[in-house]
Amino acid sequence: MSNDLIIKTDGLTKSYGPHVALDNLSIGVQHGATGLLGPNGAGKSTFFKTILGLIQATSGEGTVLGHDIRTEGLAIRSKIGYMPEYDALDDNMDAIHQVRYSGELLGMNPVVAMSRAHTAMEYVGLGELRYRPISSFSTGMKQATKLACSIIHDPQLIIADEPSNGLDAESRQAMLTTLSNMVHAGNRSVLMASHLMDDVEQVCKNIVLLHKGKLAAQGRIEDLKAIDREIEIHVWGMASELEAALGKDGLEVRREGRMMRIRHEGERTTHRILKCAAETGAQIRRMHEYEASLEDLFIVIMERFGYGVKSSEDLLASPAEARKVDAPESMGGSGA
Amino acid sequence: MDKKRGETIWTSLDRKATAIAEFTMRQYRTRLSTWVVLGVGFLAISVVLLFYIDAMNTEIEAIDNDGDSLDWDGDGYVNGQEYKYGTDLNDPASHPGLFDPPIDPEPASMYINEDDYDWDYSDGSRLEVGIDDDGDCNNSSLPESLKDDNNDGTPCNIVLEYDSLSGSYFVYADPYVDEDPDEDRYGKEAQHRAFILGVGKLGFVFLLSIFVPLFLATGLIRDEMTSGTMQYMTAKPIARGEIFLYRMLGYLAIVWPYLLVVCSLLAIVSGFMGPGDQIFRFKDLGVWFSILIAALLATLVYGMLFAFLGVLWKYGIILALPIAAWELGMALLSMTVPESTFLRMSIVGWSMSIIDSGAYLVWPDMALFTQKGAWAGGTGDASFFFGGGNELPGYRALEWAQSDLGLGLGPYATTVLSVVVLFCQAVFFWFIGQLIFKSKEIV
Amino acid sequence: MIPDLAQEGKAQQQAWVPEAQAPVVMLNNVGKTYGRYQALGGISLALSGGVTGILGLNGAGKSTLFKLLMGKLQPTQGEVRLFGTNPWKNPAPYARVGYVPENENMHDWMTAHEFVSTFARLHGLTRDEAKKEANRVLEFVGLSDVMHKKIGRYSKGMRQRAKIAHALVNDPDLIILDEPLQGCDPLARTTIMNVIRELGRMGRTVLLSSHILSEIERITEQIVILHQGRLLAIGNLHAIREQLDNIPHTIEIECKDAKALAKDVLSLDMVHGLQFPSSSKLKVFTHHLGEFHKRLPKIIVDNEHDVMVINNPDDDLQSILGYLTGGFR
Amino acid sequence: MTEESPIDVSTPVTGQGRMDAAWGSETGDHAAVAQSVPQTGQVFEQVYVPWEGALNPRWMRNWAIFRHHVLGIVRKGHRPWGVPTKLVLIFVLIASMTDVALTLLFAVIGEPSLYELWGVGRNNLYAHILGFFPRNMLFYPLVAALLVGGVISEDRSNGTSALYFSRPINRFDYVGMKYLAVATIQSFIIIGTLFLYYFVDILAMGRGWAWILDTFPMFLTTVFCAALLIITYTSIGLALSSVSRGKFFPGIALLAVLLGTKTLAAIVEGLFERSILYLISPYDSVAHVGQSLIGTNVIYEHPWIWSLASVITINAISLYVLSVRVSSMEVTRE
Repeated sequence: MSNDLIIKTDGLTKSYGPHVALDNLSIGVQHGATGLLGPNGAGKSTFFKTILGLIQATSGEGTVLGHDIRTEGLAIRSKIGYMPEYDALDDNMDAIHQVRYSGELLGMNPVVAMSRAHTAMEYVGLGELRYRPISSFSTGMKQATKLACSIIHDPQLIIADEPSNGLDAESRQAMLTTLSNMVHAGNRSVLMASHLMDDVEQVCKNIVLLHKGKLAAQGRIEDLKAIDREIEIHVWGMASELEAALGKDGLEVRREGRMMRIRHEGERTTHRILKCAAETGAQIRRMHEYEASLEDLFIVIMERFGYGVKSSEDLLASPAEARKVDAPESMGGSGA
Repeated sequence: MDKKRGETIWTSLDRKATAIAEFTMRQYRTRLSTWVVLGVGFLAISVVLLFYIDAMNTEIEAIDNDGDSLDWDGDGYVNGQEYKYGTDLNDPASHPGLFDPPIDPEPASMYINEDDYDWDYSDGSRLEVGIDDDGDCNNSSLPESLKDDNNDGTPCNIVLEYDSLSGSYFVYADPYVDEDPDEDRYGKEAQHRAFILGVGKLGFVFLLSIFVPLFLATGLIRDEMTSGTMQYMTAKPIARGEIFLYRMLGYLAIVWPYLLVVCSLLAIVSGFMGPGDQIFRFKDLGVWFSILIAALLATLVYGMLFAFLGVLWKYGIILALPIAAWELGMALLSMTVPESTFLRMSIVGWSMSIIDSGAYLVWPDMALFTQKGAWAGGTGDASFFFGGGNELPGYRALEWAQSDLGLGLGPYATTVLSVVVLFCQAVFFWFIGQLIFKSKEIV
Repeated sequence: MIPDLAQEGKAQQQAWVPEAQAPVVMLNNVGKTYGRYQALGGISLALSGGVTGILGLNGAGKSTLFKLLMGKLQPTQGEVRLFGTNPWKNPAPYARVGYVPENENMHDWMTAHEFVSTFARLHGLTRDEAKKEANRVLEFVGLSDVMHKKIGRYSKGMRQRAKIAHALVNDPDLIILDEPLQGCDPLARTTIMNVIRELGRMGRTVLLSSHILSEIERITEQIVILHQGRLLAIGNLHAIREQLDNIPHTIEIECKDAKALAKDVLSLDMVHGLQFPSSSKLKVFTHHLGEFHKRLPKIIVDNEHDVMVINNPDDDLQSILGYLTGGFR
Repeated sequence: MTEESPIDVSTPVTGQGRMDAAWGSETGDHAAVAQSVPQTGQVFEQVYVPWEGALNPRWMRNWAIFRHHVLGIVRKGHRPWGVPTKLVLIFVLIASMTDVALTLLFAVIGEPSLYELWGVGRNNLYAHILGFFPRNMLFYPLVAALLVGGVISEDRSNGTSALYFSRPINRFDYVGMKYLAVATIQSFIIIGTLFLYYFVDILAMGRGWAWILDTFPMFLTTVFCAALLIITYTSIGLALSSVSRGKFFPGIALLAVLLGTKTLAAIVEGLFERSILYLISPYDSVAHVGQSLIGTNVIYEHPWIWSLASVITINAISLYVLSVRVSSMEVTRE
């Protein structure tokens, strides 16, 4: 199986003085799409830089596409496409030229680079916009241009850092479809980091979860998901009454606004819910079995590392009225 | 808006002002570039100071301006002694040693710098000064008519006439009077004054006052706008003009103390190192004070100007470069032709006239003093002994650094006018700057 | 607030709407063009109270709208009123506004506490008051344990919360949040959402923009939909949907025996169409969604149908946006 | 299933915990979202086109960087130099051809005495490259400042450094090519016009071989001095560009270094009549070397070897700073 691993690290450690950015990471990334998760500052970017051979690991070793990350950085970087998280484009250039230049930097002839740039722009869906300056692009177009830059030489592996960050639903979908296409149609590999769990779920089969430089979890998404069952309902009108009725019926209810989740307790649960709804006259706009998402998984794992989710109740520890008193009236406070 | 707890509009203004000023100061403090710029500026001024200290500690070689320490005939008696006793300078067989009783030869050093200036300052238009210290006029064998070369009725003296048109003195001297001045005494004093004026004008008012604001003030508004952090401040109930002004206050709160420290350091060091009998030259503090005032105002005006340029255009800094070049030209012009009209269209011109006024008040003898250096015991402008401009050491530096009051007004009036004009310039730039800033769209 | 203006007679003089009645935010035919590009074209709306989500794709004009409200931009046409005052070149109304810009750049060299208290002082607070206020709002957004660390070391979520804190420091009546959830990890997102919901509950007017539909849906149902600089819809999410009566609502029901359920459902007169995508799936089309949903549970319970899933696929923001914008693409 | 998953080694994820976790999170109606995607009419056609071409070796990549920067001055599609930069370049190019124009003019008029004033000679060759006013006070430092200003720092602020470093380009090539490109653009202006001046003189006056043999060594020396000047300005400028983030700081700092040290040395010379401080002024050091090599009137008192040593030291320090900064440059947006 080890032949299938496109990225393999063994005890990879990187420290900046006393601060340990990567702590003894042993990761194997298989061919196909993999999501790299972790809260901000978990060491995702450091990991990327290390496997790109841009920074030297303090200890440990690794290979990317069969090349040693310590010595063969140039070879690795010829074969992968890296799409950084932040803006990495010259605002004053036309998109097509930026992409072409990024191909030239890989060692393509200007002519070849130009034709590949057209192909890549077409592929990411910017065909008609390619002659426009990047400064006139929206975030989505910029992200697409960055992707085009990184796939111009049709790399074996695409490393995408937050590819859907800041995109609206439509462009996000486009970005994710493009990435999945790379995997399915092109048989390439994708390693993507993202905060939006939906995205990772949509594109990736496997995930690697980092936390504070340590490996928190890795494996197939399906394997990692827990199988607690809940029923989610969206209620419209009479929500409080319904909540009370459900509680009386002995069902465990969590409510957030007009959304409720009810613990699945046997076959008749949906029936009991609908019965309560019929009694109270609440409209159940939606009802379905709730499938745990990657986001839940993320939160579960994070909670085990001691990150609490601050709830409204915590925020309300002191009543709102008490807080308002010391704000002067002139500034819009309620006044004393 | 704020009418609570008996607050006036001033107290709330004051709070905003200190808040933004403190904010700006903290921003400067956390930036490495601030310290680099200020450090380099300090270093540059210190280099000049080191040269000054070196010059003050080096004895200026005494020159025998009248040549009487030589022994032409090699009889062991220098010319001056032979001249005094009336023996033949060129005859080795004629010297005071043959007198009865024989006179011992005097060392040559007695005849170097033996007839120094003893002119004092007086603001009369015509003075009679000069004592023939070594007696080579009074005791010489010259006829009385030649001893009174300047025809004032008194032999062996010097008549100075003040020419109000050129602002300088004419020297009418009898022969052999004050003809061998003390180079070291004159040179030290001249170099000291030249140093204060030169470093004040070019060091403080030009170098520091242009480059420090260029680095520190240009970005005050522009950097915040390009990075987008101006969004936070402009979303608060404070007028944009106030933001502009208070940011400037923060800038001044960094730059002004810095100038004060550097200026005081130089004033103290040069006060102790300077020539003269007293331990500390208290009088010079007046000049330093005027230098400080000029530098403070110059940094204010330049700061406003560059901040305004930064608001005006993203590439406003490029406009600052021709302005800086113009100011350099004006700085040099004001040191040579202080009455030029062009200077009125500059910032350095006005700042330097403050320094000149200060120097005029502290050293009222400046015109006479430079004339001393130029005359150099008669060897300077008149070819008396050796012929050809041998000004005293330090004279050229002083002449370069010093200039007259160009406005045709008295020193106090010049100072007041310059301060007012500089203030008006600052207010003008602030006003235009805030007008533009106000109508700027912050994207 | 109101007496101040009244006793100075300003309200009458300048023909202001008395503040009590003036909507917090009022736009009258407001347009903004950058060169040839039109960011906003003739928008009129009035908002006060509660959380309102401003929704639209990237480039729909959400940020432009906020910047017009904050007097950062000058409208090319129409008038903007914030508490009845024009905000362009007039900082007075900002005393009651908190603004969280989209911009990610912050004063990285300050601590969050310094950041918040400095900007509190711009509201005219004294140093001590400002410090106290900063403590309060930072506590409120949940940053009190890290507030003395430099902002440069914060993660995106913490930065967003610091920005929200700075906007809350004057206890504003109107809070404008431009993409407050962008780039945050799930933990931070949840916290920020709670903060926003809480602000709405405290009776503040909150304007919030996002392009992630589910996020807005979780915070508020009061929405404004912008598309390519035009106002597409305003009001309650469901009300908007119900207004779109020409498009029938679809309800998907999954149950053991779809045909049997269909029979019972057909007895409801508001149903005007049925579809069977598969043997266990039923699609119901109706023009009267509320009425249908009110009666549906009873039918199911009474007839002992075994229903697993009820889905209302076009009741969420995304589909509404799809319906509304469909004509313009 | 939970027992086997790697996340759950020590504490089992209880239903309660799951519920809490799921609770504060997203609606979970992503299933609904996924279903509605086709309904919005999202059609996304993509044709994956593989590419199996070979990549060229290192020198080709380096050539791409060089080309990108140099061609950007004249053509669109390469590095976008700012409009003010281009305007200043054109202005300086024209301004530094004044001597060419005057040579032509007087050759046409045929007035020998005027011609002597402007034709090729030691002093004029020196003045073309190293004259202080206006060339080295206003023109050449300004050109260097504008070129050098953003060349590295903009990569840091735009984040485009990632474009280079995530590709098979090492730091040395990156900075070396930028250096060469910036120096080349300056050479077009400074040395290019010098060549033009020399050849216009030959053509306009119909110079013979004897004259050319006579003046050619002098001319070559001038070219060498010009190269020294360009290298010095570029080294200092790039070092400053590598330490800063902004585009303007390096430019102003370069001008401050060049003109500030000159002013400082001038103050010391004016006050104390010592020229030694000119050693810290890059311009004056190069000028001193130039005066000695070209053979014009030397206006400095100290030996010219000191100035040469100073030029070498200044360059060495700058290049050291540059290499240290570039090798520690973060691949991120700053």
